[in-house]
Amino acid sequence: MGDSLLYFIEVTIGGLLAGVMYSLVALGFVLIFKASGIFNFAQGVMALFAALTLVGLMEKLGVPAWVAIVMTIGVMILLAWLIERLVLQHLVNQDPIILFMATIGLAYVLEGVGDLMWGSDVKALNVGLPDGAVDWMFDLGIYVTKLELVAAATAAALVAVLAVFFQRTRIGRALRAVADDHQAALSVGISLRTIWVIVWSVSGIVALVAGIMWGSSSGVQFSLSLIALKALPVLILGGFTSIPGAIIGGLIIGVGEKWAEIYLGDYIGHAIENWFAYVLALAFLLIRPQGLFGEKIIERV
Amino acid sequence: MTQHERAIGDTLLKVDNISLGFGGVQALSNISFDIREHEIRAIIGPNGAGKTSMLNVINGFYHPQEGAITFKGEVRRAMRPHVAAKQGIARTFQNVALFKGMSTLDNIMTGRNLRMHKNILWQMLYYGPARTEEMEHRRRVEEIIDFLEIQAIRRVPVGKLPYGLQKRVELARALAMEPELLLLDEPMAGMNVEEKEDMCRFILDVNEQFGTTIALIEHDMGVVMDISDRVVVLDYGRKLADGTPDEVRGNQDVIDAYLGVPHDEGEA
Amino acid sequence: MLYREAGQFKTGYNTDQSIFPIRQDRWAIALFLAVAVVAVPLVIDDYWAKAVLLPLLVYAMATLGLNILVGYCGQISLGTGGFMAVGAFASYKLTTAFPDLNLIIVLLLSGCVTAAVGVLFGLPSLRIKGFYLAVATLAAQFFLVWLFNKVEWFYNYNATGQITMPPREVFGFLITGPEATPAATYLFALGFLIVFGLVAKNIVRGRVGRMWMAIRDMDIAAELIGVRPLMAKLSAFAVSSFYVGVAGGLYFTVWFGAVEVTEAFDINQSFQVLFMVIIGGLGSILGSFLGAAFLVLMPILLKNFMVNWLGVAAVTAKHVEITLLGVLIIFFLIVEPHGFARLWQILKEKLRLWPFPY
Amino acid sequence: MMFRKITLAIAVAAIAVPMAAATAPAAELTIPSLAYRTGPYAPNGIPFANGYADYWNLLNERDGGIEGSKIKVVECETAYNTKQGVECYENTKGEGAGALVYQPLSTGITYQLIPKASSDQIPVFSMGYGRTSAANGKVFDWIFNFPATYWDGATTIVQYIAEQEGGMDKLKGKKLALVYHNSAYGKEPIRTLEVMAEKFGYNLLLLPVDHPGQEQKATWLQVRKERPDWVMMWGWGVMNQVAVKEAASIRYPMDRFIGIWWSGSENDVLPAGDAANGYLSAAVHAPGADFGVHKDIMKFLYDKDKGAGERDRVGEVLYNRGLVAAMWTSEAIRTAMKIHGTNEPTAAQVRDGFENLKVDEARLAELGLKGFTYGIEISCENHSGPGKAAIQQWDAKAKQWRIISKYYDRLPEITGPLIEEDSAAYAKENNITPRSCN
Repeated sequence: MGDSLLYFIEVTIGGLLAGVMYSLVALGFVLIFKASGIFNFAQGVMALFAALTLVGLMEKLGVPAWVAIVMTIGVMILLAWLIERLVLQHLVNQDPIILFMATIGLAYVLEGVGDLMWGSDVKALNVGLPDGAVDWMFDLGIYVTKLELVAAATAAALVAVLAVFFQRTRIGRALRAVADDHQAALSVGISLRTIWVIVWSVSGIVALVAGIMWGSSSGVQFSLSLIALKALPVLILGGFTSIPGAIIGGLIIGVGEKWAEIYLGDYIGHAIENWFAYVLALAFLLIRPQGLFGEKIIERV
Repeated sequence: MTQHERAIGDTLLKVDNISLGFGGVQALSNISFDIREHEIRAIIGPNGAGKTSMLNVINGFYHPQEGAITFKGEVRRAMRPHVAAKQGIARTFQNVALFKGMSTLDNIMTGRNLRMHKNILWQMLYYGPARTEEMEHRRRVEEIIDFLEIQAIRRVPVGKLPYGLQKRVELARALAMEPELLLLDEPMAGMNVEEKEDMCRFILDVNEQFGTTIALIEHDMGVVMDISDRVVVLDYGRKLADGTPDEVRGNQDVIDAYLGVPHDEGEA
Repeated sequence: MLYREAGQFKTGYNTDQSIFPIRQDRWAIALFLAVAVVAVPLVIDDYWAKAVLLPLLVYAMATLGLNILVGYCGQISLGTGGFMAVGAFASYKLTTAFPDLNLIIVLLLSGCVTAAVGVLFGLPSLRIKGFYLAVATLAAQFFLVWLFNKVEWFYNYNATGQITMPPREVFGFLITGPEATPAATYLFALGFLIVFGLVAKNIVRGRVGRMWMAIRDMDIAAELIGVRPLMAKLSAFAVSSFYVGVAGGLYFTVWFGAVEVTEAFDINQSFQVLFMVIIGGLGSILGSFLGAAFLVLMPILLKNFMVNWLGVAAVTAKHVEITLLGVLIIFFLIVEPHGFARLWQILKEKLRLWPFPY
Repeated sequence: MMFRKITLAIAVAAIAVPMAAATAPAAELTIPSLAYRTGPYAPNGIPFANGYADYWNLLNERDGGIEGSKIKVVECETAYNTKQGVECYENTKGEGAGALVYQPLSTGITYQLIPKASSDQIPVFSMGYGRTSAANGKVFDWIFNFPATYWDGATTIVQYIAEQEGGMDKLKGKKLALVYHNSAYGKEPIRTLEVMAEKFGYNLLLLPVDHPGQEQKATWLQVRKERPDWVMMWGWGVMNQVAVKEAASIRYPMDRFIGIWWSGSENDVLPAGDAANGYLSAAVHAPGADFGVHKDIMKFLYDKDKGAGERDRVGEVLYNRGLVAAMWTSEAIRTAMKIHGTNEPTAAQVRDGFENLKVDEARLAELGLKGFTYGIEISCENHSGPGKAAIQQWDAKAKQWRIISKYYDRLPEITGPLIEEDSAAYAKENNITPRSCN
């Protein structure tokens, strides 16, 4: 029985770490939704675009990884500026669903441009992240990959940085204000447009982090953009507006779907991870319609 | 002008010891009053007195923790709003709650919803029974449109109408339900003098011509005293006074409650 | 000057309530239908049928269905692909189990089956709203596709889970299978679309349509005037899913003839149909057709234009096509966020006054 | 108004172009190439399309076409999407004097074209993919899936495993896992493997992976728990890369992990780096650019800047797959020319060419492909050829695939009845009367 307990621990840890990977993608969604109420369909493609740019820069210019990363961050900020300039600015005060549609258009553009610029071959991404199983844990009988640990640490660091950014900086406070009330934000003295550029830049950088993690594990290629689908159940579970929600939601989804696949799979069939994640999120929603950490929806007349 | 030439009938709705709280806040405590057939009943009180909450309880949107409501002899504490609608209670809202994407006509037609019975299969066909029914109700709605003098805006999406007209369309929609009890939540808020006069006239006409019982919340004391038969005064969720406008006007508690509380239009 | 309604008087509520109150509109639509029903079948070939017109008709049908749910009732769904799969597999099971059953009945029954499934997955909408609901409907998408891939009964236990439509005749004309003529398949699908386009219009302009729109615009107020949210939302899910199911059935029976569920009905279908709804115009029957037309025709147009006219390499053309499609979507949203239906309306308003705008 | 009319005119014209093109007379051989250089599977589609294009261009540049008839390759982008594939098919089938043969490449498009192309009388060459039971030429007149089907692949892989274990009888009690793409393609080998499990007594563990397959944690945790003796894989796209990486991470011995021929290209192993060393896959042809034909391709195409892809990627596994597909197709066309005595064969005649196709070792040598693959012979009833496959292994140091086994014959006693059964079911459902082949 000791074996099955050990296996259970292994599955659980595996699920938690997979969940962290989902959270990394979900974070980008949350940032934008929180500050502007936009459901950014392009988040997955942004991760792909960032990773493609990173690999492209490393290959074409032959610069070291860290230089390429800094340059890619620059590209993502430029992208955020362009998006605000060319798209969002013209769609202020539109219905959420219209903005959602606009981000779909954006996803097409990024996909097309990314391919045109860097080609659609699969590219190995190597920024020096470790690979393979963690040795001492493996000897204990628990399989955990180093990359996932790095991802978990990165996610933790990212959340800490974001927390400091939101709590301690003037811009961060303005961002929180804008989430609550657009008028209030204006009174802080920062224009809405600046705020949008900032928030899209930040989520572009988050997309880059997600792109690096996922790209390191599977190579950079079009499929990378599909990781967005993994982040959606995390989003509804954690609430569209909550950063801790994205993390906790990710962990719950990760563990839940792994448990389901491994322990339920034998009874109802395998490859149930995908829909199980959604059903799990749905079940949570039925109890809390605003998600785990979302703001309560108060109805009045 | 306080006396109308219609017979005030028996009790239509009776509110017994209603208490309603949200978390720690007590919105209504132990409220009792009644509304009689064909009368115009005003509910007044300073901001936060619980007037809107009271209406919400009556038409089932809020569920009180204690007390009972008797409507047409039937006793209940809580019900779903659509059941209240079915029993003949219609309502307008403090902040207009029209269906913004629909035209004036469609908004009012929606008010006929409960009185239309042809099912979706007939509707798919359209020609035949569904159309006959639709035309029947359209005729009725056109009467209301004529009555409220909003013919010109029939086809306009209500979101594009000025506020005063929206309020009128909302009244039309409530009237289309042919309710026995009409709840009006600040029907004149945000209106200019002229619009107010029109609205007053409409309310009185509705009351007279259709014999509809009306309960209304209003801040404009002049209006309230002019058109209502009886007034109930709330403050901080409690009932302060209840009686004819004259009685209420002389009530010391009411005077105290209103002293230093400036009239604040638009909010309750 | 040609497009004037002066001198056309409405003599009753009947004429006032008709779909095309303006005479010129009626002529235009009659002409359009005549071309679609009579002229097109005379010149149609395989390419036009399989690559242009059938996709257009099938997607228009699905868009119509989704627009009822999203545009009229305000409930966002991303389960369209899954519901189309239900329609497709229902028609497959029905037509293989009862080979003599008329294909029209098969498709209608498939629609009904899908409606039932739609109602089931619509239940959460009573509690969940907005984007939360949208993402929650993805549960339906993923679950249904998994189910049809997993349970062998659905694909009659063949080796791969792939379903193929056997040849079927309707009124003596071969409609399905590879030997069916393009004109026959086209007319069959067109018939469905005309009938159900009309039915959709009838529903949305009547009591039920108003009920849905009331829920969409302000659900609380709707309930306070006697609309039951349960009935309104579930009926919207049912009707919408019926359409989507029939569209899925047509997709399988007359357009593709053979599908594999994981690819044919994947999540992209759900997104695609939602795009069509939004870009065409939420809450507009005409918009549903325009949206479907735009997203079906635009890529083909761009591709043929670039590859055949400009001589761009197929792959570059594809990348440019994707980019341009995105740019166009954003462009049209900026020009008119309420979709093509609104653009069309504005154009008509202008035309009504032309050439004397004052 | 004017603007709308113009747009409309452009719209009609642009869509109508393929129709106009259909009427243009041409003396060329039209070969459509349904390529997928975009979308989630683009990394695999690109080298195949390049190999396919390069071989046809080589024939044009070096030999002036086939028996004097120039070849016109019409590339159409499908993005591996069935809808676009159908559009491409309908768009290109009337091109020139009519398309001669289709290589649909995706499972979905293949299934789509099976009834369609049969009715249009255009042969479909689904080389080593698509519907396995199309091997039965009596039912599927127009479909060819040589040199080997997925079921052949399954039997050859099991034979290799048996050989490593020390004989077919040693399979008893062994545990074999199949990690597969949860789609029609991935499910193909299951029945064959089940029948063999019954016959040879091994245990079969089925582990589906949903598209796209970026996250396979659960799958490989199960592999860790069940500890199968061998893992087979029917994967595609990103799923392959992740699987190879995960297998390496759980330290599953890579030389006991065998992919089908679509799970064994450079793309699948390169992202995993050194960890992928030793990974195996089935193969129906050799990797590498050391053959005569590759030298010609360099000389006639890449040296003159006429190559379809990048020079250093000539000879990749999937490049060679495209090349061999073009080679067999061109030989079929040549055969058709011989049979019917024309240098402008129709699609129907090309089908006869396929049914009488014989490319033996000697002919391979003439084509500059000595040892590149095995000899094949197609007949009226057998459309799947000899169904042989070898095993190749990845050498991470040299970054090269190497064939490490002989070409195993399929086990006809296993696949035969299954093909019979499945094609009969198809024939019944679609009212097809199997033709006689005598």
